[in-house]
Amino acid sequence: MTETQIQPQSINLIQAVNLAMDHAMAADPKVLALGEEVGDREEGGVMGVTKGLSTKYGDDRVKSTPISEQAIIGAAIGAAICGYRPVAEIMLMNFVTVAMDMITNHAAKLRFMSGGQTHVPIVIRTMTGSGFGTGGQHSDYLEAWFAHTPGIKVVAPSNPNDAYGLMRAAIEDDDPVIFIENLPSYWTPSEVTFEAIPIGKARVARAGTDVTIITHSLMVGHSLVAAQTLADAGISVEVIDLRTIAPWDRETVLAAVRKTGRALIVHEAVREFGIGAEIASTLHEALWDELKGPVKRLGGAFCPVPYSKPLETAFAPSADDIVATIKAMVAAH
Amino acid sequence: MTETQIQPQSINLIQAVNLAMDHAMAADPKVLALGEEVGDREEGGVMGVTKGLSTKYGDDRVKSTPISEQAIIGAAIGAAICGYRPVAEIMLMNFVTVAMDMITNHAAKLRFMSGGQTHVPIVIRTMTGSGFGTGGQHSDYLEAWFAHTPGIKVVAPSNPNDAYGLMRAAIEDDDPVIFIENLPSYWTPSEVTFEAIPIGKARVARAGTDVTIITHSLMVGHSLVAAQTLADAGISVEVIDLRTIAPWDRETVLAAVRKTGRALIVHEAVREFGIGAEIASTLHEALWDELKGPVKRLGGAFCPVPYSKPLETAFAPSADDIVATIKAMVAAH
Amino acid sequence: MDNYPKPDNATLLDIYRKASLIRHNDERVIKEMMAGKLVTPYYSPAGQEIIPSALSVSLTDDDKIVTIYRGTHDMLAKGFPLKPLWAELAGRITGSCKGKGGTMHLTHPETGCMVTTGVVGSSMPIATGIGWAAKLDGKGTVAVANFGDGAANIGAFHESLNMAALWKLPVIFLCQNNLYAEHTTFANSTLIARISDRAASYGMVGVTVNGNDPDAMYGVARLAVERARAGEGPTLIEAMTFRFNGHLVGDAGNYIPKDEIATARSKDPVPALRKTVIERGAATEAELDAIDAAIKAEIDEAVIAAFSADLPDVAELKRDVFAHELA
Amino acid sequence: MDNYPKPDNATLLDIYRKASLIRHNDERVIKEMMAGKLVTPYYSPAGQEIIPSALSVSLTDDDKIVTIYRGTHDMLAKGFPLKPLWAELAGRITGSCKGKGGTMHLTHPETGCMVTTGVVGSSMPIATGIGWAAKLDGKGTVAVANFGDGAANIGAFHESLNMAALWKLPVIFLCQNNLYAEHTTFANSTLIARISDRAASYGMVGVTVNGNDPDAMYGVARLAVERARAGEGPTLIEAMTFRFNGHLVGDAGNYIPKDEIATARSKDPVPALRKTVIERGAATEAELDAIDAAIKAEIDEAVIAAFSADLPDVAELKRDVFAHELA
Ligand SMILES: Cc1ncc(C[n+]2csc(CCOP(=O)(O)OP(=O)(O)O)c2C)c(N)n1
Ligand SMILES: Cc1ncc(C[n+]2csc(CCOP(=O)(O)OP(=O)(O)O)c2C)c(N)n1
Ligand SMILES: [Mg+2]
Ligand SMILES: [Mg+2]
Repeated sequence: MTETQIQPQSINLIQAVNLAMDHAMAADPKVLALGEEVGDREEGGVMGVTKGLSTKYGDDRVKSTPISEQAIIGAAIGAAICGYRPVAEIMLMNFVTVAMDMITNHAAKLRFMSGGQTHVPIVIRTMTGSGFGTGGQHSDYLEAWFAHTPGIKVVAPSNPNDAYGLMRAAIEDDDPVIFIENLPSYWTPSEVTFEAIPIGKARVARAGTDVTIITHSLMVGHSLVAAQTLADAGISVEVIDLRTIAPWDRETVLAAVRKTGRALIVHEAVREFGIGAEIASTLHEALWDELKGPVKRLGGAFCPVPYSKPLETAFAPSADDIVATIKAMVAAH
Repeated sequence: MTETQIQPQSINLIQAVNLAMDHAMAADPKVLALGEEVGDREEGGVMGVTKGLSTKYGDDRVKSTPISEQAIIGAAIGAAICGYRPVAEIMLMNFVTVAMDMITNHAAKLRFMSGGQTHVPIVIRTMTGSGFGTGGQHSDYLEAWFAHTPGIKVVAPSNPNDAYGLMRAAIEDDDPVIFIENLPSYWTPSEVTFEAIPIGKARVARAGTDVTIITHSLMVGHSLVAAQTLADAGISVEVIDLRTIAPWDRETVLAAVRKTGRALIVHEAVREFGIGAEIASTLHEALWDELKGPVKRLGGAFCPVPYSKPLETAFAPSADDIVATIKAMVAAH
Repeated sequence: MDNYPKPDNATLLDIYRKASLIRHNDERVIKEMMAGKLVTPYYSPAGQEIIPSALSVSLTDDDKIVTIYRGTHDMLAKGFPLKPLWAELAGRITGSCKGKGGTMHLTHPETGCMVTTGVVGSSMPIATGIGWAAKLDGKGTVAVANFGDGAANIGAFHESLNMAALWKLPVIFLCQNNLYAEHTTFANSTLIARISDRAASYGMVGVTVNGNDPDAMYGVARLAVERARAGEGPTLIEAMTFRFNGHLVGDAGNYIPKDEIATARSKDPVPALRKTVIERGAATEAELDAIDAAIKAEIDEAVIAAFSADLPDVAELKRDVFAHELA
Repeated sequence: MDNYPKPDNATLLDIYRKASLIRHNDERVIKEMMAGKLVTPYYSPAGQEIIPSALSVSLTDDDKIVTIYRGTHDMLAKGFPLKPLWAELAGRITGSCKGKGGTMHLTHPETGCMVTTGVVGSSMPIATGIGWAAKLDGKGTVAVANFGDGAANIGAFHESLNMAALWKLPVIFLCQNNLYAEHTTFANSTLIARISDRAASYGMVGVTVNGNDPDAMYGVARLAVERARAGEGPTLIEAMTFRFNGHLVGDAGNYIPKDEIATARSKDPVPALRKTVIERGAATEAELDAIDAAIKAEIDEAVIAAFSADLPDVAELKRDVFAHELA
């Protein structure tokens, strides 16, 4: 599935997802796209992620929809069990709440409940992110809900290369995949090699020996900044970009933490009952004798995402928070 | 709010919830009830939990609804911000998926997003449980989703007394409360004292010194059976019934685990990314130097709830699983 | 109903065959449950046999249906074979879903039984997607969404009908209006008299028909199928019928007025159809007896096979969660 | 529209006052944004001023509304005071929501502005509940659910209208059909010509009205309010209008045909209303100038107060999550 003839290019995440869908649609006529405004008549998506696809592949394969999230996911599921591979867009992650029945009772379960007779190879693209004053109903991070739902995979790229590679893999995957795009990450270009990236494999974003940060999406960038600051202070930090949240890459994460003996999990989602809890618990169970101290977690504040700038900024972990937490960890144990 | 004149009685959980609603409606005209079939014209609920209420308090306060879960929760929210205290029924927990927008984007957030000007004192009663061959779409345990949602409280009674007391407290509570009833627990009578039980306070269901089990709902019974078996084998087990899952009672749980140095969390929900992960992580962080070994978790198998009896039985932790896990814990550390 | 096509005698006999199979099967399920041999949440379709029977004679294996917990009539009419069906009810590894799905999730893609759902309203969005696939396939196949009167008040109904109409999809939205949703009467959940009138909200064709009348039901269904195959878009059919039993086995249905049940049962559509078949000379009484006997024998065989098959191994919990078993 | 009540001159002037306030406020928000002083997702209601103005003259503070992200017109018409509104837009602790809610969640219960939502369709179920409360209160108050044409295709619309009709609740479902839902035209999401026809699906009264015509809008709204107050149940009003700007500030609206915008702007309802007010002798040009000047001054004061107020302290993250701050 890799387009070997394509030269690496520096593009942003919007372009990377666009090209991944484009290449997948060119390679396989069963790949479809649907969602509010995804067609070119509506400018190819509010963020332009699907721009050009309906013109290239036709209005039957790329369908703009009414504002009907249940029907959007339902239509994707129905087409999928008939052999198609729809990429459905739910404009913002908060709006998956309207379609949770379709996603968790149907997409996630049809393979199991049918004893493997049907399966649902859909990708649900959705976007979230704070920093734009959109307030409590537009910036939630709900990956933990889906990770707790057997039958669904969850991926969250932190950069354009991963976005391309994970989208190609997600479309090829025979199971439903939630593909989480991060709004503030959309416009930063970097090199994309146009290769599929396997679902379920994490990436070592920076090697280090004293502390391991396990993170994903926007927080990878913050963690790398923090790691640099800490390096200057003599603390060597390894940063693992999960890429896939469910099923998460235990092997890579355990190996990394075994090496450093200290782990910090960082995510934007509310810390309480977030995905960090599962990873931390697993690490404690698996590496009880090897950990130098307890695994720590940083996450969003326990409140809806607030509007006012200082509150919104304080909501999610910052590079400074990461630095301070790691310094305390190293000092304590 | 306690009806001091009422003598303790042995009743089942259905009757306990019914009486709690009855007493609350008698005490406060602002208390309402709504949901599919809750009125007496429809036999007072499929399980009879609301039987008699519409006859006693009228069809305006106790409203049977069409099958429209979004409108049910929306109606509850709207009435609540106008000063009423509706108890809304979502027949089965899997069907909350249809109303997740109303619950998590609105009920949970209105207080915060309005800066405290409005608030949503609703109770969402729902039921789940396996053992009846209802399969993948009727037996999910989704408490972790709500626990991860700031602004919502989650309670799950394990017995009729707690059901009465927690329901009275939930109705009096000024915030939205998800009240989870467990189907196989419905018909077992035990003594009810008719007193409110504060939300956020756990109960020591059995005292012990070697290992602490933290659990809730149906699994309390299994844990007590296991504790008895283990006592016969010379292992003294303390069982904590959380009663409230969010916000959970750290104080009681930490004190209990501090005492034994070993903890096992048991729930029916899928183990991965379940509420046990949060509790385990917190225990590791808070009691790092006091734990004798890693906190362990038992939960449902990582699949939809299956139909066939042997699979359905194997899905959730059994008393035997608990016994075996605790024996291994004690042997290891 | 004069403009609608009528079933010829061979078709009428086909409809009878399906309806009789459904009725006998239903009786057998309840019998096995009463005998304590089968324990399952079972939603009897008794009284509603004609609807899917009169529809399915216009469908092929390539046409696809989505049905609900109360769906064995829809499945059997569509061709779902008895053996994997019974083995699934009995929770056996030989069941169509290996015992993992059960009564409420019976699935058999070979005969177009794509999804059985336990969530009210969810058949409609999924069938919309099947209709989209059918349109893309371009082979003139059709998707059917079965649902009840109660389901017509849930949001997914609205979204699906609007989208299917807008996209001109080959979908038949088949509302089996049995006048009850669990304990709730149609009139107590819906102010209007005919659900089919809601089709107007979407620019869709809508029609109410006596679902227990094989001629009328056949005609309305046939036209809807033909329109769908011809690319003329979806139809909302409201098939009026009656649920003979409680909501599920165990529900005595005390909330249903006794005379309402008596009246409905006195018009039992299956014996009525039998009478029509004979009157029209489509078959003799003896021929029908032979058909029924064969049906009973086939059910018998399926039941015996089901109960003698193996239960699934606990290792099945790990299979079919994803395409590849997780480590 | 002959059977509908018409606004007297005093009422017409009230409508003007509201519409002018909305327009001036909108212009000021955009001005502050262009100047870089205000950074917020802002959904301009320009072009839709008459609708809530002509409705709100029939409402009191005890009547309640739920509105959407595009809702400053609904709020200002309802009486939401400028100072807490601007302070909220500016994210200040003096804002109506202490800066926690922002543009999309402006709330002011004293004037009946109960909820502003950012989720399409969600205003309807909540307003249904407010209507239930109003009915229980028995004081003849009314609930209004504002929403757009795009929202008429989401499931919550269906469930809410059915329930409100069934329960005969005093709710006005006010669909402001501005012909666009983000980049999607009404015709590309809905086959039927009039959303108000969907009222028939619920046994509800439905009416389409030119929302930019103050007489027609006043009449239709007034009747709906009176029916609601009298216990005669809900009404679906589809108020036809046009969105003068892109979906939000920053969206150039290139997908809207140029002549469509030009035509709409040439019929700008606010200056048209001004002309009518003068023609009917409800006020002189000079009087209107004075009203406008006062409005501008009031806005000015609110803006200055907003920007000079304090931002919330980070400790606010812990407050208002629950009634009592968690330990
Ligand atoms: C979303 C949802 N809400 C509630 C239920 C519980 N429930 C199961 S069947 C049923 C009644 C459905 O009635 P109808 O649609 O008329 O179908 P029928 O059972 O009569 O065939 C209800 C409320 C459900 N399964 N799903
Ligand atoms: C459930 C949901 N889906 C999608 C969106 C994204 N969205 C925000 S506004 C909008 C268009 C709404 O159009 P309409 O209802 O006509 O209201 P208008 O903006 O024209 O006032 C969309 C799709 C949303 N906020 N909520
Ligand atoms: Mg029914
Ligand atoms: Mg619009």
